[in-house]
Amino acid sequence: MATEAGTPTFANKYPEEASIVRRAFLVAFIALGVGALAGVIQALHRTNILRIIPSADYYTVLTLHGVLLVIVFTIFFLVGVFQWAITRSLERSPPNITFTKAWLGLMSLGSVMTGAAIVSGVISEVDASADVLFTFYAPLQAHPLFYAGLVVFIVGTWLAGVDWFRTWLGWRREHPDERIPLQAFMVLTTMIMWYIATIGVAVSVLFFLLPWSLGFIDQVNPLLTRTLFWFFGHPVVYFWLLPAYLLWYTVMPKIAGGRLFSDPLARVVFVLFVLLSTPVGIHHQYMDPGIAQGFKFIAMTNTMFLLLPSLLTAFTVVASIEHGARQRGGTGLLGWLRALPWRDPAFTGMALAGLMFAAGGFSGMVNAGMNINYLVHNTLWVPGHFHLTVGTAVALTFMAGTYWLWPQLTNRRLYSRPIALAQVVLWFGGMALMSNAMHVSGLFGIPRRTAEPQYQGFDFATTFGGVSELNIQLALGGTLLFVSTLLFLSNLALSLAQPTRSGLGQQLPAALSGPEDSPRVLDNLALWSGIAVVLVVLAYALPLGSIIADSGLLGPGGTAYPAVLTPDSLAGLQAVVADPVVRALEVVA
Amino acid sequence: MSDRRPPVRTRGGLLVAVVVGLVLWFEARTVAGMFFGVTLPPVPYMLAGVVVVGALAILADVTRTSHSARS
Amino acid sequence: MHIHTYEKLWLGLSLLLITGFVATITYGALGAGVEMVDDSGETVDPGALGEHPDFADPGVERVGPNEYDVYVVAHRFYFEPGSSTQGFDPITVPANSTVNFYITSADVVHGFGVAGTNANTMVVPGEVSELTVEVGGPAEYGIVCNEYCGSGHHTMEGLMQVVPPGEYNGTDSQTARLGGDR
Amino acid sequence: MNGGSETPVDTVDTTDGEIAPDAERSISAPVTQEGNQRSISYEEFDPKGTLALILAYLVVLGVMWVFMYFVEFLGNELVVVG
Repeated sequence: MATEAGTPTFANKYPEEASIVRRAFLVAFIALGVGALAGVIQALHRTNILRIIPSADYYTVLTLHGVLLVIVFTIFFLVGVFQWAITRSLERSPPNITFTKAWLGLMSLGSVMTGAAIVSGVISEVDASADVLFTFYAPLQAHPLFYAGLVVFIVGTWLAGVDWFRTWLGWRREHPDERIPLQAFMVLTTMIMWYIATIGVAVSVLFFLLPWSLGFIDQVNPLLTRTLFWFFGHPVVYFWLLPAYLLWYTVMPKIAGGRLFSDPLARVVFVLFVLLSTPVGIHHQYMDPGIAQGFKFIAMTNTMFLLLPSLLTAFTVVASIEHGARQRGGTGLLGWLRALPWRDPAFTGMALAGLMFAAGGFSGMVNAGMNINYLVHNTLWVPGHFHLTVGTAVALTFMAGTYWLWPQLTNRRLYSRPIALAQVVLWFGGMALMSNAMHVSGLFGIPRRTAEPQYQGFDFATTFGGVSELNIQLALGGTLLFVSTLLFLSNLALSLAQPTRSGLGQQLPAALSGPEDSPRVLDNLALWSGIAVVLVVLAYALPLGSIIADSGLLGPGGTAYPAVLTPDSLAGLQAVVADPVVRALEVVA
Repeated sequence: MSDRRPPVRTRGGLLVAVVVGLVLWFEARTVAGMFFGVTLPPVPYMLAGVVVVGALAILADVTRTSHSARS
Repeated sequence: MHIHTYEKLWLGLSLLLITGFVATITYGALGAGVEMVDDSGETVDPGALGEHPDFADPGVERVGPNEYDVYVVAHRFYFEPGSSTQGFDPITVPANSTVNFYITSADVVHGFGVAGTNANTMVVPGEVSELTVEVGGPAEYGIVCNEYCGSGHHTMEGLMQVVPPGEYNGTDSQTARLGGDR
Repeated sequence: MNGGSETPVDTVDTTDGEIAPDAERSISAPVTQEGNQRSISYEEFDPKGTLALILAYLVVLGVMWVFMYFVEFLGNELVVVG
């Protein structure tokens, strides 16, 4: 219980685990800083406000922005939060901390390999590149280092899941009749989803793209590898989102002064994500030839039902906050909103992130609607959407969560709470400008992923405002977001210089309606995994079969662009790839 | 060392309200443009928003401080 | 399982919303007749398009009284036909006609989007995207490659002209001249 | 938890339902922030404000959807028919 000296922190109770979490966050925040720099360069470049790089290099910067922010930043933050959550909710250390360090090391190694391959694209002395963007659609080809790094990274995340499952199995032996604590439940279900999702990208990279980039096979089937990518590419967005949900469900009610409204529904929501996250990936391929309309329709209905867990989350989380507001003295139908702790950057950040997620939810519903995709597919609308979801609901929640978690990981107070508050508000305002401009531009037909959307032969027709006005909005918003990132990073860096003190620990209150109100079958992870696999097979067996039947396992022909591999670079590859792997294995052993 | 400053009443909550208000005001312009085809000139429109939202904020601040002064 | 009444209400309304969305899309497909790009197109060898009967010399041809086939090959970084700024013909079709696009790629994955309209498809090497649109009155549309295809992606653009029927002087396909129904 | 009696009372994080009105302040909250004034149980809490907000959201979603689908999409040029 809290004493005069305050509650011991996570760092006091689990110093080694806290060090793992800090290291994971450190990598995440480095990626955030570099990724944000790439982002502001793009925002100013494509709007023709300021061009400091050649347009051909725009795509290297874009690849860096995508991979660093949605792979490195999000997933390193995820493993940090999950390590914290599993340890504190089970009150149990990992079975072997060396194993924990090993998977974090593998993930870091993979990130460095992939990052090096991307960055070498702008270094003319190095005969390698990976200007393939986050989606790496073949026949665009990256240096083998890019794919190999991805494999190493994903294997690292798989081992992280193994670590958490082993921790839970150990806990279960000692608590055979207890319900899985909510945070541990969220970690384990998310990892089940991840194991299923990564099958797609693992098959695509290991059996096709990596051997192809090494010259072992001549060609791949572009539609097949693309479909396998989206098998992974949609559930990965829930892999970004679910740690944010974990924070919304378990931390945000506490910060608001309340308690989680319903533990049973939180469990139902995570089970629904396990079941429905993967058999929906074809909704990214509504505009693809070679896939029958019926398969697209099935993916669409699955996707629409995937709205359900998020809609339920909206109710449960807002109700938990309302509970806090009323405990804090709030009254009235909506007057309680004024009683919320708006001066707490952790609360405000998460609340604004949730508000933007409500807006992003709408554009996501449009994206999910099969035939309306003709209107928005590959326009700037789509980045407008995911900058609200992963770029705000996830990223801003992570930053806000950091303000609450960081003192408990370091035993140091945050350097400045007002700066932190300004930072989250700035992010909200900047993103409102940028994503508004992106959505509207998309409806006017302006494409995404383009260095210079200013064409010689025609102008975009606008129904209100104008392209130049939208460009100013976008560039201004992007700049504000970059400033916000800098404020976040410098606030944390300055916090490291704060004196250590004791009693910064925090407890999480139990739910209003606890797990005893829900059937035990919700905790049957094997059952849900089994059903999820069946649903994936049902959704994907026929489309994949028909793609292979129509155009062959290795495709109907074609060559790679750019063919990066020469005998020299293959020799160099061994030095770059094999040696660090050997070293990493030595560390593990 | 966090106790180095005396507690001061800050208006962080009001800052959040003002920014959220301005964002809603700004999005209303997009709705006017896309739904009704009305292009409101951006700079005067946003300046008007600053005036309106600012006035509401000052009003809210005055009622809050007078309220807490009474209690 | 214990669930609050309000939450049950919200669960019901959510399901209603989802059903409404699915119903709207179904109406769009069946009522409004919007069909998706699908697997009806043939598969081709992207390296051997020069030997293909239609893609060797792509272009517009009349195939029915008021119906036109448009064969387009997407290359890094131009549309053939379409990229008028790079010396290719613009895609020209008469007003108020039905236009069948057949689009494939000679190299990487591209996009084909008629800017500001619903005509939008991925272009995947080896696959042929079939897209049929009804064009209205005379107009001029830009065409963009809306999927990243390499360092010159942003230069990949084209033009589609919808001209008054009297000004159209394109070629008829053999079958159309014979009055056949392709 | 199946039966609160099985829960050890001396562990820190399992004090179900006994959160004091002056619950612990968030670590990121300003020092001047007021604490909780009361404790509200599940039975005496109806999230009517939440219901109002979420119904408003539902209405916004419906209107926006109709606009996007029937005006922006089906009213757009180049009608796709196949």
